[in-house]
Amino acid sequence: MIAERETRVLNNVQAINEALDLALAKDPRVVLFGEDVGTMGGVFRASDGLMQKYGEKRVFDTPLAESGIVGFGIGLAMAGLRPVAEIQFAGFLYPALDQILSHVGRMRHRTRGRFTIPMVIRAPYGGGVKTPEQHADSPEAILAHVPGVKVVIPSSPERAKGLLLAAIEDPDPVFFLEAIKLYRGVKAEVPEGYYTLPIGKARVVREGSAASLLCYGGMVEVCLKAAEVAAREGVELEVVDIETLVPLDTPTILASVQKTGRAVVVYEAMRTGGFGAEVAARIAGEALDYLQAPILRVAGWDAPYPPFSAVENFYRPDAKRVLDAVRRVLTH
Amino acid sequence: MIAERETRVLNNVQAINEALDLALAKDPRVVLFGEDVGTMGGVFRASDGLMQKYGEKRVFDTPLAESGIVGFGIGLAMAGLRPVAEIQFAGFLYPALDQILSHVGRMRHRTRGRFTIPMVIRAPYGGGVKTPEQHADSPEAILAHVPGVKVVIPSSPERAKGLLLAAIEDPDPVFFLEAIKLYRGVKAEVPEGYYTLPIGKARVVREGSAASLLCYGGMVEVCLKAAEVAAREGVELEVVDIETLVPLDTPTILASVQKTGRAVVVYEAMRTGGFGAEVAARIAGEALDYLQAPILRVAGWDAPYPPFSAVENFYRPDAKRVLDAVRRVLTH
Amino acid sequence: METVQYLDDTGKPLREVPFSNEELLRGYRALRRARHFDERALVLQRQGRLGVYPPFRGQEAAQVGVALCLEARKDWLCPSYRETAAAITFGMPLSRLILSWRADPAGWCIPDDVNMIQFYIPIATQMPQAAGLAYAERLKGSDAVAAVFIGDGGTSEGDFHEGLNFASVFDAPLLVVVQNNGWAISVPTQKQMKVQRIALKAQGYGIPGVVVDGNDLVAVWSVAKQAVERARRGEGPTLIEAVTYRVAPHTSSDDPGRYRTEEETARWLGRDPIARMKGYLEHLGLWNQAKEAELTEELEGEFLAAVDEADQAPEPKPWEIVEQVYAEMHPDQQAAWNYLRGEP
Amino acid sequence: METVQYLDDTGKPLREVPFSNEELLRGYRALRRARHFDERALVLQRQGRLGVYPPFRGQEAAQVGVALCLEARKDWLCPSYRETAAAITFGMPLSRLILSWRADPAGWCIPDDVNMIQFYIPIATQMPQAAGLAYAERLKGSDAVAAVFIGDGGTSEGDFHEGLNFASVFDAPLLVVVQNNGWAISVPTQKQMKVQRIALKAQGYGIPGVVVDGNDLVAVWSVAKQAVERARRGEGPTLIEAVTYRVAPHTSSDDPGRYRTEEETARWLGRDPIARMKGYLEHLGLWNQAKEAELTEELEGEFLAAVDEADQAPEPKPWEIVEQVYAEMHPDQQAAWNYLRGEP
Ligand SMILES: Cc1ncc(C[n+]2csc(CCOP(=O)(O)OP(=O)(O)O)c2C)c(N)n1
Ligand SMILES: Cc1ncc(C[n+]2csc(CCOP(=O)(O)OP(=O)(O)O)c2C)c(N)n1
Ligand SMILES: [Mg+2]
Ligand SMILES: [Mg+2]
Repeated sequence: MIAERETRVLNNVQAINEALDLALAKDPRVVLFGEDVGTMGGVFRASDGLMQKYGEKRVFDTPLAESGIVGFGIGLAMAGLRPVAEIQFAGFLYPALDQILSHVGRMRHRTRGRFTIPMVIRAPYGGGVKTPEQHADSPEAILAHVPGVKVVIPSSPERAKGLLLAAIEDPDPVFFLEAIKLYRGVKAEVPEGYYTLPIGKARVVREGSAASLLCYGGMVEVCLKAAEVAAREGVELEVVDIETLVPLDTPTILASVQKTGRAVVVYEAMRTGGFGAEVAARIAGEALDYLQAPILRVAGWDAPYPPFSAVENFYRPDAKRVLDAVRRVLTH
Repeated sequence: MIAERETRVLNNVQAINEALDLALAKDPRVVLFGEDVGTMGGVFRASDGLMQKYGEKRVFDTPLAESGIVGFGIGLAMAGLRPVAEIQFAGFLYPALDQILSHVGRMRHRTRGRFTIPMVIRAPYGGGVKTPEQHADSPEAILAHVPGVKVVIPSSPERAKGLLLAAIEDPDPVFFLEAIKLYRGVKAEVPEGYYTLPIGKARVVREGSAASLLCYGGMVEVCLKAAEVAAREGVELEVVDIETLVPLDTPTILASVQKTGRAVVVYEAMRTGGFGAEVAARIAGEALDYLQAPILRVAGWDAPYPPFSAVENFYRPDAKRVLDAVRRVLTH
Repeated sequence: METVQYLDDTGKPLREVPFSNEELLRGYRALRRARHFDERALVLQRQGRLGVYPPFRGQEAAQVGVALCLEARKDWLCPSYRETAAAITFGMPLSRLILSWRADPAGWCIPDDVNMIQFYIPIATQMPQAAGLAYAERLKGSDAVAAVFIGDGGTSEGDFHEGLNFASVFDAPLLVVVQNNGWAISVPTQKQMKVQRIALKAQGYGIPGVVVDGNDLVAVWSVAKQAVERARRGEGPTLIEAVTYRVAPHTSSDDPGRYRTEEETARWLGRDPIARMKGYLEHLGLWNQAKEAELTEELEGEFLAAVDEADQAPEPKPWEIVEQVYAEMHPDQQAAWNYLRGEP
Repeated sequence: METVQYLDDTGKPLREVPFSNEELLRGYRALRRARHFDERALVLQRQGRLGVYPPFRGQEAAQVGVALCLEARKDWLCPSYRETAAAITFGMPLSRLILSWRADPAGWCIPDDVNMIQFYIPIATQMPQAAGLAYAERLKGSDAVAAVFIGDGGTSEGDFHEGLNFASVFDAPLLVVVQNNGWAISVPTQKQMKVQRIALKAQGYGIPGVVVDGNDLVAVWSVAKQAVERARRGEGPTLIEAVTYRVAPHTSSDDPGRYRTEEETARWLGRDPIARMKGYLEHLGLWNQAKEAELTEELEGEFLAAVDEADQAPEPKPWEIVEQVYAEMHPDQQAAWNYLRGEP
C-alpha cells in the first residue's frame, strides 16, 4: 500500500477508469481508443465518462477492426502520441497478432531506436463469469513470446491503477491484461491521486514455508483462497503474484522456491505451452538443487475454454485443484 | 527406414514434392493452394509441376491473404475436401492466427464433432540462410498453444515425406513446419512410393548415456553435430528428435532423461515462452527425481530474429552453444 | 444507389409482387415464427433459462427472406450470432436453438440434415470460410450455394474483405448478406465507414451489389432469389445490403440508453417488417384476426414443446469439456478426463 | 474509369503540362538518380555486396512522382520493400540505402531528418499504421501528410481494407498509392482480384479514387500534387492506382521465366518512364546527349561515393542483435549480451 495517502474503496474497473482519467489529465499526448470506448465508455465501462470529459480527439470510437486498431495505434505512437488502445476481449487480439508480432515488438530493434512504440494495449481476459464463446480466453503466453513487448497482469484495484499508469509512462509497448472475474468481483482500498507501481517486479502476497504457489491475475485470489484452507490444516503456503510476465522477475520466484523447496504454478490458460511452462522451466534451470518435489502445474485443460456455461467452471483452476497439487508436492 | 523398399536420394523439398504428388494421386479430395503454389510451383518449388499435372482445380494460386487462405481452407474442409494450404513463410502465418485460434482448433470441439477440419497447413520456418526480415521466424510455440491442432516438424527427407502423408490422412488439423535450412541442405535416401510415419512419436536418433539433447526440426542436425564433437572427447550424448510437438510423446522424452539424468532442450525460437519451456516443464513435473543437473535451454535470444544478415548466425543455436550447455550440466 | 422495395411502410404494394399467395402466406408464417421465438427467448433469458441472447427484432425480413431461398440439406448457411431468425427458417429445430443459446453442448451439435455452421462470435471470420464452402460445392460439381450473414460493423474487419475477394476471384456461389442495422453495439454505421451505402463496396470486387429494404420481406426474398439463381448458374457471388434496424438491445446485457435515443428506435418500429407483411396480406384479403390468433396459438404450442424438449436434454457432464478436442483422445486430454471423472 | 495521362509513349504531350521547365528537369533528374541506383545495386548484388534486392525498374515514375510532392522533414513516407526509388527522391542518403539492402543495422537506422518508415516485408501492414501517422498529424494540428505505397497483391490483405477504412473514417491526410505492376511474384493481377481497376475500390470507402499512367511522371506527379493539396486542406485520403509494370524479376532471387513471357515484358519496356520523360524534355529542347552524359557521370560519382561511405560502416557486432529490444536491457537480454561478448 502506498504510504501516507488517502484511499477510497474501488473495484478493478473503477481503478482502471481512474488511472485512464489521471493519465489523460497529466499527459496531453495520451489518447484512448477502441471499439465502444467513446460514447459508451467501453463494454465494461473502463473509459466511462472520459470522452465526455476530454473530447473526441482524446477518446474515440474506432471501426470494428483489431488489426486496424493496433496498426493505427502504432502510427500514432511513431508520430509522438501515447496511444492506449482497448481490445474488447483478449480473444479478439487474434486479428491483431500480425501487427503485434510483425511490428509492435520489432520496431525499436529494427530501427535501432529511431522509432519506438510507447503504446499500451488493454484487454479483459480470462473466465469465470459465463461469458459467450471466446470471451474467456487467456492468450498471455502468446504475448509473452513476442520479443520487445512487456506483459502486465494486475490482481487488485490498487495494483491495476498504479501499474496501468506505469505502463502508460513506459517507453516500450505494454500489454495490460485485466481479469474479467476481478472487474467487479473485488473491491479494495485504492490510494487517491496519481501514482505508479514498478513493472518487472513479482510480489510475495502471502508468506509461507511449505510450498510456493506461483500465479498472476485472476489466479491470485484462487491461490490465496487455497492458502487459507491449507492454513487451517496448519500448512503455510507462500503465494507469489508474478504480476509482470515480461520482463519476468526471476529472482523473486527463485527466492521463494529456494525457501520452500516446492513449487506449484497456477494459470488458467491451456496447460500445454502456457506461460506457467516458462515459469517451471526457469525454476528447473536455476533452482533445481533446492527442489524437494516435482514442479506441478495447475492450469486450463488442453482443450478450448468451454463455450458451455454449465460446465465452464470445471476448466478454470479452483482452490480444490490447487490443493490437490499441493498435497502431491507435500507428500512426494 | 521403411523396410524392403527401393530408395532414392532426395533433399527435403523433393521429398515434400513427392509426398504432395502421391497424396493428390491417391485421394481426389486433396487440393493444394496458396500464394505462388500453382503456376510457379511455390517459392521453394515444393509444388513444382503439380498444377501442370493435376490441373487448376486441384492445385491453385490464391490471392495474397493468409487469413483468407486458412479461412477458405476451413470452408473446403467442412465441405468434405482435404485442403493442403501453403503459407509462404511461417512468419506470414500471423495474419491467419485469428482463423487458426478461433476456428481451426475449435471446430470439432464446438460442434461436438459435427464439423471437423482435416486440413494441413504447411510453412517453411527457421533461419540460417540469410533470408530477409521475418522470413526466419519460428512460431511453433504459438501453434502448440492452440487447442485442437497438431504440430509436426520433420528433420529429414524420409521423415518429411512419411509424416506429410500421415498429416494429409489425419482427421484433425495439422501444422507442418519445414526447416528452410534443411530444404536443400540435406540429401538422404528416401523410400519410394506411398508410406506414412506415425504422428505423435518422438525418436531417439542417437543413443548416449551422458545427457539428453531434446530438439526438433532444424536443430536436430545441430544437436547431432554437437554429439559427434562430444563423442570425440568420449562423451556420449543422446539426441531425441521430438518431431511431433502436439501431441507430445512425453514417455520417450522422460525415458531418455531418466536414463541420462541430464537434459538440454534446444530450439531456435526466442527462448522465453518457446516450446522448449514446455518440454522442460514436463521433465520437471514428471522426472525430477532422476535429474542430476538443472534442465538447460539453448535457444534463440529474447530478441527478434535479427534482420541483419552479417550477424544472424549468432542468434540461432549452433553446436558450440549446445556444447557449452552440455559442459554445464555435466560439471554440475 | 436505388433501394429495392416492394411494400410501403403500411404494406401497400409499390410494384408487382413476384410471389404466389401460398408463398406469401409461407413467408408471413416464417416471419411470425421467428418473431415468436425471439419474444419468448427474451422471457426465458430474464428467467435465467437462457444465457446471453442477441435478439433480432426488426430484422426478421432481412434474414427470413434469404433463408426462404435455401435448401437446408444442400445449401450452406453461415450466420454471425445475430441470425437466429435465418436459422429457424432454414430448418434448425427450435429446441436445438434454445439449447444453443443456453450454451449447452446439445445445442451446439447441429443436426446432420441442416448445413448450418454454428453461430459465430469472432466477427467476420465466417466470410472466407463461406467462400471456401461455396467454392467446394463448385469443385464437387453440385449447384449448391452458400449464404453468409454479417453486420455493418463486421464489414470493417479484414476478413470481410479477404472473404469477398476470394469469393469473387473464384466465382464462388455465395450470397454475402450485410444486415446494416444501424449499429455495432454503440457505434453507428456512419462512424463505422465513410461510404453511405455498403453495397457500393461490391464495385471494388467486380461483383453485383444490391441495396434492399431489409424490413420488406418481399423485397429481400426476391433479391435473394435472383442472387441464388445467379450463383447456381455459376456466375458468382452477390453482395446484398439489407437496410434495417436493431430495435432491441445489442444483447440481453446491453443498455441502448447509453448511446441512442428512443425517437430513432420509435421511427423504425413504425417500419416493422411483420406489420408491413401483415398489412399486405390483409390488403390481399389473405389474412385476418382469426387466422392471426390461430397462428399465435400454434406457435406458442410449438415453442412450449421445444422448451420441454430442450429441458429434457441431459445435464452436460464436466468431462465433456475435454472431449471432441481431437478425433481420438491424446494422453493430455485423457488425464484431464480421468481427473474430471474423479478417477485416478 | 479514365486513366490520367499527359505524355504518350514517345513523350509527346497529350495535354497541357502543369510544371515549369525547372520542375521538369528536377523530375527527370530524380528519375535518372533512381534508375542509376537500381542498375548499380543489381551489380553490387551479383557481386555479393548486397543481400536480396527488389528492383523497381520501370516503376520509377510511379514512385518519384509521389515523393516529389512530399517534404522529408514534415511528411511521412510509408513504403513496402519495393519503394527504393521513392526513398531516394524523398531524401534517404544513398549510403544508407545500400547498407539497408545489405541488411546492415547501420542502414536500418533512418536519419532523424527523414520521416520514412523502414521498408516493410509483411505485406500491407503499413496501411493502418500510415492512417495512424496521418491522423496523428491532424490531431497535432499540423498540415503534414503521409503517403503509403502498396502493390496490387497487397490489396488482397485485410490490412489494406482496414487501413483504408480507418483513413477514410478519420479523414486522415493520406495518399494510398497502389502500384499495379501486373504481378505479385508469379500471380497476375487478374488472379489477384476480379475487378478491372483497383481505383474502383475507393468507392467502397467514400473517398476519391484515381487511375494514373504509372509510367508517365507528369501524370503521377500532378495527380499526387492534387491529392496532397486535398489532404493538407483536411479533406481526407485519396486512393491512387498507378498502372505500371515490373519489368525486372520480383527480387534478385526470382526467375520470371517460370510464370511470364518475354513478349509481355518487352511491350512494357517500350513504355519506359524515363525514355518518355527524356523524349518530352528533348521535344521542349531542354535536353540533349551532352547533358545526358554529364548527368550519368555525376550520378556514377554520387553512387561510388555512397558505396565508399557504406563500406566504411563498422562491422556489425554479434551482441547488437540483443540491443535495442527495450529502452533498457532486461536480465534476459543482458545475459545474452554477456554471452555474445564472451563475458561470463
Ligand atoms: C473480432 C471481434 N471483435 C469484437 C467483438 C465484440 N463484438 C461483438 S458484436 C460487436 C458489434 C457487431 O456489430 P455488427 O457487425 O453491426 O453486427 P450486429 O451486432 O449489429 O448484428 C462487437 C464489437 C467480436 N465479437 N469479435
Ligand atoms: C504477409 C505476407 N505474405 C506473403 C509475403 C511474401 N511475398 C513477398 S512479396 C509478395 C508479392 C507482393 O506483390 P505486390 O503486392 O503486387 O507487390 P510487388 O512485389 O509487385 O511490388 C509476396 C507474396 C509477405 N512478404 N508478406
Ligand atoms: Mg450492426
Ligand atoms: Mg505487384
